[in-house]
Parts: sequence; structure tokens; C-alpha cells
Amino acid sequence: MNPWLNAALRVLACIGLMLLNGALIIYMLRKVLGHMHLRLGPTELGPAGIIQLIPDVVKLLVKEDRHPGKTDRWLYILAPFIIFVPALMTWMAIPFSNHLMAIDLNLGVLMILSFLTIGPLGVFAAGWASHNKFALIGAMRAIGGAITYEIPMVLSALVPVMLAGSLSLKDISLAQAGSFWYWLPGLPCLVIFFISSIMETNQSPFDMSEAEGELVEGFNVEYSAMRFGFMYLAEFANNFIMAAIIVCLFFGGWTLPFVNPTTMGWLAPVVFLIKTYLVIFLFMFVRGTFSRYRVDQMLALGWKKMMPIAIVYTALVAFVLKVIAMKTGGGM
Amino acid sequence: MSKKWFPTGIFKALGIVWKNLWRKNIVIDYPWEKYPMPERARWSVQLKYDEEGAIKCTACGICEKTCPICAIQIDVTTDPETRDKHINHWEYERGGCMMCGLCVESCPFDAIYQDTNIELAHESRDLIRIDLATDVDAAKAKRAAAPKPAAKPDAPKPEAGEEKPATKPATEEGGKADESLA
Amino acid sequence: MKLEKTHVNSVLDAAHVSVKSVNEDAHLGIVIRVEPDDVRATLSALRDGELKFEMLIDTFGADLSVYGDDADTETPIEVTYHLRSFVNDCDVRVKMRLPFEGVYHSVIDIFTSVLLPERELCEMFGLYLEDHPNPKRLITNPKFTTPLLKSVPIRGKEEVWNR
Amino acid sequence: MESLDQDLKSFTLTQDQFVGYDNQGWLSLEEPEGIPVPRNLRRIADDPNKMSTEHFILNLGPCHPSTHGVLREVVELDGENIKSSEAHVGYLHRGIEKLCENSPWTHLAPYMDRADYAGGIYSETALAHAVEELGEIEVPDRAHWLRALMGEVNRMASHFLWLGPLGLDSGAMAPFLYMIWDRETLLEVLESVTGGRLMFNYVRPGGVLNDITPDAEAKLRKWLDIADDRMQEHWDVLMASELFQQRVKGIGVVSHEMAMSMGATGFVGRASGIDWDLRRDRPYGPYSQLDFNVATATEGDIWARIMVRYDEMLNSINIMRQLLDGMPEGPHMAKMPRVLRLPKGEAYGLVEGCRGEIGAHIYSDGGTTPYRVRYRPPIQYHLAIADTVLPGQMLADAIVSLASFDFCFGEVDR
Repeated sequence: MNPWLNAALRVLACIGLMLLNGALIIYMLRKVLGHMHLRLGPTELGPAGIIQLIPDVVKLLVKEDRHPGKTDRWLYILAPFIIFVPALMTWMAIPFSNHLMAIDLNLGVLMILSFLTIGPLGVFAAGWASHNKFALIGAMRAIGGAITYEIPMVLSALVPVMLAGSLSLKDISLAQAGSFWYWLPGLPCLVIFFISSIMETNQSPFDMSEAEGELVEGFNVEYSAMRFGFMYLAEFANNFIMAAIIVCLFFGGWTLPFVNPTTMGWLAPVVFLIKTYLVIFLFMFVRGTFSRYRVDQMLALGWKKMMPIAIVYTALVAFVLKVIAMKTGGGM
Repeated sequence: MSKKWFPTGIFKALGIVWKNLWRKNIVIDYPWEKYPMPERARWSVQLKYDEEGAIKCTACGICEKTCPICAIQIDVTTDPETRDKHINHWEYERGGCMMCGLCVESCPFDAIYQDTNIELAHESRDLIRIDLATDVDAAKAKRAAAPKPAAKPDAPKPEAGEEKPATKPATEEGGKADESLA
Repeated sequence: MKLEKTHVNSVLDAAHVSVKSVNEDAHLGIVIRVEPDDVRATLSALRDGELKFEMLIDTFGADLSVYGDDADTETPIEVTYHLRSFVNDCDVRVKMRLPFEGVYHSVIDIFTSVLLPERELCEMFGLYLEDHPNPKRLITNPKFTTPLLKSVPIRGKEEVWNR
Repeated sequence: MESLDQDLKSFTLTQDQFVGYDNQGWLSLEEPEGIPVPRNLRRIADDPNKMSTEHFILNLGPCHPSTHGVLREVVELDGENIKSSEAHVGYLHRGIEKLCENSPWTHLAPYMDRADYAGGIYSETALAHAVEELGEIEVPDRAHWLRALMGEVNRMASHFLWLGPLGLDSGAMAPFLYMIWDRETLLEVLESVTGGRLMFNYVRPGGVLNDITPDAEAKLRKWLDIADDRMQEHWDVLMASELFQQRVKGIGVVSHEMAMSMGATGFVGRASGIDWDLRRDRPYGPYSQLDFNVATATEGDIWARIMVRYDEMLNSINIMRQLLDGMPEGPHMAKMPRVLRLPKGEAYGLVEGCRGEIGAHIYSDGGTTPYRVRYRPPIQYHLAIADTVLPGQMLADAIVSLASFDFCFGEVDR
């Protein structure tokens, strides 16, 4: 096959998956939050409101693309893409099964985490370019938060990496199939990673940058139509990515215990997706329940609690691994 | 109170939400399923009809004077000889009505009521201002049986052909209506 | 506790405050009528005196220019301060009269609670608010007339029907 | 444009016509020409020794989702911290006090409903008390008990409408919906008894309009059976959560002195240590025969206000049970003349409303209509307090702090 065509097809598949995921998460969000709140969610269009999304997307597409008067025009246009494109890129390295992935990067974890770091930059650009006070406060919060949660997140991601001895998500998943899932040795890291993921995906209780109570919609208050849709889509994509990384790092990716991970065939992506959406359900569960943190409390949580724990635990795991390696004479 | 080292409260909250996730929903699927309105619910004003299908309204105008926001306007022509009243228009502005029910309480002939239909939204402003009765004869009140005459016979009445009834500052008019009642 | 005239008089005498009258109203209880110049002294005396009227419950005005027999066109605007003592469980009202477009001196340094009601009072009755930290209109627009004066008519039925 | 604070009172302005502290595009401290800075909005100079950001003015409201109606709170922000604030009200002014002068004494209840639109029964009752005091009208026992019963139902409904949105303002969505469920049940009871869900027009001078219906009573009893469980559930889902407690403890502190000097009544006063409840200390109607206690706190922060009100709700449930069980027989309305004329004079009727002391001071000149009606709005006093405690808080806390005072702008503006 032509390598260019091959690459293009892979990118297209990623985009398609992302859109599909967006549709699925929107429906799931509406239904899950609805039932949590003793409501029903969408019911009218299609069976159980399943095609409610289509008119919503049409609405977003045909809405007026409004530019408020004093915006920084180019940055305002660019910002949704700064948020959207990294979210798209991260899909490349997600291993749905042994061979079903866009690129088998051997630095997958690093690649995804670094691309996710660009997202808050887009949030900041959007908030700044909107030239709105609420948006600006949201942008400031997003940057403050980004610095806070990314360090503990990367540190806690290091534990499975060390345990597996690889930065490739595929290898980490496969390593867990051979021994045990890493949530057991990395439980504090899992908790830290989970909290950081909620912060990363801007969800309650850490949705500082778009806190509806105080900042109306925060950084995207001036965005309308499909620009807003892009931001929304990127948020859902990030949602999926974070859940997928949690599954890969701590819950064995597509693997199941006592099953040969290389010969699962069509079952592998199904297992992977089920695991991922269960984690997403957990996100929504937390989102629907708790009250929002205050921004200084979030920073305190990040710097004073999560970071020391992550550093100490990572060091501890590294030390233990080194001791084991020395005992067994392995080449760690 | 000692500081708790472990946040048990948040798990309590999660538990309640989990419980509610499996509870039956409480909403009404509105257009298909409707909330049973209580009998006393007060919504838009309607005219009552007697057994023969004629309106019970005697065009005494008490509701018109009672209404705090002047949502009711009855355009009446009185026969100068027989004192029979003819209702040209019984206009009711639903858009301004605050559904307080004072008109229904004050009606001495029990001729109006408030129905429980909540679907009062309309596409046009004209549809909100409605004519409940056009060009009908007012019921002949059994004035002797009624508690007190609604209006003195010699009170100035709007004449035929006049678009608007004679109006005075609202305070005076309200006061007069009450005096005539007392 | 049932508040007697003598209690109030003794408190006022102790603070050397001159008042116009101290009456016992059938429905309101003790009502102290004062000149506008004495109102601050009276309120201070009541607050700091032994009866401890510590809280100002309400401040409001009334336009008495057509108030039956008591109609008074010289000083038609009656301002009432409603004080309460929690210790003794009793209420007292201090009333003063002001002319139309008179000057109302704020009592905000005695009772902070008049912050908003004073602003409302002065815009509603067309008084000039002095010594207030923020003497703006509270509720209505600058072009709005002073609504609660009796000379301002209520919108008539004709106007309603023609809307 | 004469004055800054009047700009937004016309909602028809477009972007081009808009002058003032708009939220879009005006980021510096420089004032637009010809627009005076509100005098209450104190400019806090930067400390040159400290690193600080540029201050800017932020409009919270009148269309902000968390200001509960039409409060416009103009705050000066240093980053996230509020340096000074000023409340602007008046967006819901309808001239209720003036309109009351136009209606007969018995027709004032609809206006009173619209003053405090979340706790209408109490406003009506306050006015009815004043009229009965002045006219020396004997009210039958049953009417008093029905007023108290419907009032407590309304108090519960109103408190649910406060506690749920308080959680919503702090970001918790689920508790709001659960509380709305209970509120809905109570509103159904109110609707089937009074005929209105919010605008009751129920309490009249001389009694109440309608007697309670058997099915409304059954519905209320059914709810009272599960009420304690429901309240426990609300506690668990919102207040037991440490996340929420972190948001409300020690925030928005109203000291005892401030509460005393600024006229805090009701739950705000009780949370700051003013042990005063009109139901207990000036008992009206059946309250002298009922058994309930009044919770107080001394901290004066949001958590104290929540505690006081939560306890008030539990007591309300208790009171409702006692009222239903002990309801005396008899007429629900006194014999009233067709047209009520009150003797010349003044009277003050008070009642412990949902938000504090609701009072109606009436002047009668002997006619059929009031000469002057003054509605004492507790929330207006609380608004001044909220405005005073706002500086020094963070923006996120300010929202919760404002919400904890339970504003109802029909009452402030009237």
C-alpha cells in the first residue's frame, strides 16, 4: 500500500473515531447525568433519544459564527484548533488491540502526555482572545491548573512505565497481561492520575476554567456555533484519551486475565472500549455528584498533596524495583 | 471536632447518587403525559353557562372594577327603556392577567370561573387578548335575589357606539364601586 | 416586657434629649416624635441607654399631605425609625417630619442597617440624602419621578386599556 | 447616559450603545469618560512592595446565572480576590407599595405574593396581621392554624429552593434536583389548597380563602412520613461531603456586632448569635401551643447559616406534624363586611418569614384602601450585609456567599 495513503487512512480513522466517540459520550453524558438527577435525558428522537445528537450538531453547524467586537481576531479563530488538534493527535498512540493502532510508538505515553499539555495553551488562547473578563479569569485558572496537575500526572504515570520497563502503551498493556494489572501496586498513582485526569478534562469538581456558577462558561463564553462545537468535541476526546490511558496504564489495556492477549481478535477492542467507557462513567459519576473545588484549593491539592505523594511513591517503586533487579540479577 | 483523616463524606454522597441512579425518574413526559391539575388551580378566566347554554354573566361590571390590572373589559350596551344589557364584547387580556382570582371571588352571580388549562401560550399577541363573548344578551339578573344591586340604576353607563367606557382615575372608580356594594 | 412611657422618658432625660412628644399609640406602642435636628441624639440615646434598642428594624417614610384630618402640607413627609431591644423584648418607633424636598441627614453612623433603606426612602419621597457614603438612587432611574408621593398618580384604567 | 448604575436597567441596549463596565473588552482601570465611578466602590491602591495584578471591575449580574434573580454585583477584582463590591438593585421594581394604595384592604394579597415570591404566604400573613390589628378583627382558630400550616409548607419549599441552588452555585448538581423533587411535592400541596404554586392569594384579613382538602392533607402526611429520610439524604449528598464543607466553612463571616448593627433578622441573625425567632419570642397564631426549638450558631459563616436553616427545616417538619394533628375545627374565615373599612391609624404586623422578619406597616385614613403600606424586606438588610462581607473573599466564594443569604429580589425592589 502506498505509505501516504496508509497514513491518510489512519488519520481519517482517528478523526472518525473521535467524532463517533464524541457522539457516544454526549449521549452517555445526557443519559447518565439525567438518570442520576432523576430525569430521563433525551427521549424523543429515535429509540430512547439516540439520534438527538444529529439535530444538535446541525444546530451548531448552521448557527451564526459570531465574532464579538474587540476580540483578538486570529487568535480567536485559532484557539479552537489549538485545543482540537492535540486532542486528535493523541488518538494515534492508543492501542485498541495488539495491532489495531494508528502508530506503534515506543514513546506512546510521553507523546500523549506532551500533546495533552498543549490543550491548556489553547484554553488560554481562547480566554485571552475573547477579550472578556470571565474568559480571562477562566484562562488564568486553566494555566494555573495545568502546571499544577501535569507534574503529578506524569510522575504517577511513571510507575506503570517503570513496572513494565517500556514507554509504549502497547508494551505496558502486554506486560500487564503477563503478570498482574498495575492498579494494585500503583494504587496511590491511580488515584492521583484519576484526579489529574478530571482536572485535565475540565470536569466537575475541577472545572475551574469554565465554572458555570461563577464564570458563566469561562474561557469559551464568547464562542458560538462550530467553534464551540470543536471545543466540546476536544473535551470529549480528551475525556476518552484520559480514560484510555488509565485503562492502558493501570487496567491492562485490552487484555483480560488468563487470556492470551495476542490472539483475542475482535474481542480485544471491545474489551478495551468497555473498560474505557466504564472509566468515563466513573468520571461522569464524580461530575454529577460533587461541588466544585475553589481554585486555590485545587492548587493546594495539586502542589501540597498530590505532588509529594507522587514523588515519594515513584521513588519508592523505583527503589523497590532496583532492589528486586539487583537480587535477581536482571539488567534494570 | 477532630479533623477527619479520610473523607468519608464524599463516598456517602457518591452512594446517594448511586442509589438515585436506579430510582424511578420523577419527571412527567410533558406533551404526552400531563400533570393532573388540582381543582383549585387558577388559570385563565372563562365564562360560565347555564343549562340552556346562555351565559350567566349579567354584565354588572364588578369583575372589571375589581381586577387589579384591568385585564377584563366588558363593552356593554344598555337598552334605555328596559334596562336590558347587551354585551358587545367581553374582552379578557390573558397576557396581562396575573391569575389572582379576585374577579371570580367578587362575582356576585357566579358567572365566571378559572379553568385549569395551563397551555396558554400563543403565537401572536392578538390571540392572547380574547373575546369570551361577542354580541350576546346579558343574563337578566334576579336583582332582588342578588345580594345588592351591582350598579345604581342612575349610575352613568357607557352608551351605545362609545368605544371606551367612561373612565376615571382608578382610585375613585374603585372606591365608588365599593361604596355601591356596601 | 411592656414598654411604658416612663421608661422611655427616663432614658431620654438621662441623655438630655429633647423630644416633641412621647405617646402611646393603640397599635404601635410607644411612639416618640422628634424634630429632625434631634433625631440623631434620640437614636443614640435609645441605642446606648439602659433599654438597649440595639437594632434598627426598619426605616421608611410616608407622605401625609392628604392624610385625613392630620393632613400637613408644611412638613408632610413622616420618617419612621423602628427600633427593637432584644434584651427587653420591646419595640419603639421614632418619628420625624420633613418638608417636601427636604434635607434628610443620614443616621448611618448610629445604625449601619439604614445603608440601603435610606437611599430608597430618599428617592421614593424626593428628599436630599446627606452624610451618606453612597447617596445614589437605589431602585429607580434618575428620570423617574418620586413614586410614593401622593401627588404622583397611579396609572389609570384608560392608560392600561390603551397600552 | 447620566449615571453608570442606571445603564443596565434598560435591557434594550445593544453592544454599541452600551457604556459602562461591560464585561467584554474593558480590561483596564481607566474610566470611560463622563462616567462616575460608584462612590461605594472603593478603589484599593496596589501595595508597591507586593506583586499584584491589575485590578478590574467585573459585573456579576444582572444576567449572571448565580445571582438568583436580578442582583447586579459590581466587584473590583485583583486576580481572584475581591477588593471591593457594590450591589445594584432595582431591576424588579414594580411599585408594589404604591399599587397597594390603589386596592381595597382585602385585595392586597396578590401584591404581597409578588413581593416575596418564594415565601408568599408569610408576606400575606404579615399584612393580614397588620390589618387585623388595626381593624380589631377576630380571626378563627382554624384560620390561624391553616395559615401556620401553609406557611410551614411554604417555608420548607422556599428553603429547598435555597439549599439546592446553594449546592448548584458551588457546583453540585445532583442535590439540587433531589431537593426540587421534594419542593415539587410541597408545591403540589400548596397548589391544591391555595390554587397557586407561587402566587397563593390565600391569606386574607380575617382568615384564609380555602380550607385544606382531604387529598392535600393525605399528600402532605405521606410526604411527612418520608421527610426525615429525605432530609437525611439531602444531608448526606450535599452537606456531608467534605468538598462542600471546604467551600463553606469560614467563608462569608457575619460577626455578631455586624448582624446587630445591620439589622440581620431571621436565619442570618441566628447564625451570628442573635437568639431571636418571632415564632417563639412574639408568638402569633398557634405557635405558643407548639413544641419546637430554635437553633442558633455563633460562627456566622455560610456553614452556620446552613446549619441553622437545616435545623429550621427539621423543626418545620415537626411543626407541620403537630399542626396537622392538632388542627381545630371551625370556620376558616371570620365574618367580614363586604367592604372593609379600617379606622384611622397605623399598625404593624410582623411574622417570621422564610428569610427573616417580614413586617407590614400600614397607614389607614379611614377609607377602603390603604393610605400607605410599607413592606419591611428582610433581604434588603441582608443584601447590605452580604455586600459588606464580600471584599476579601475569592470570586468563587463570593458566589456561594451571596447565595447563602437567600436573596429574593422581588422583596428588595418591590
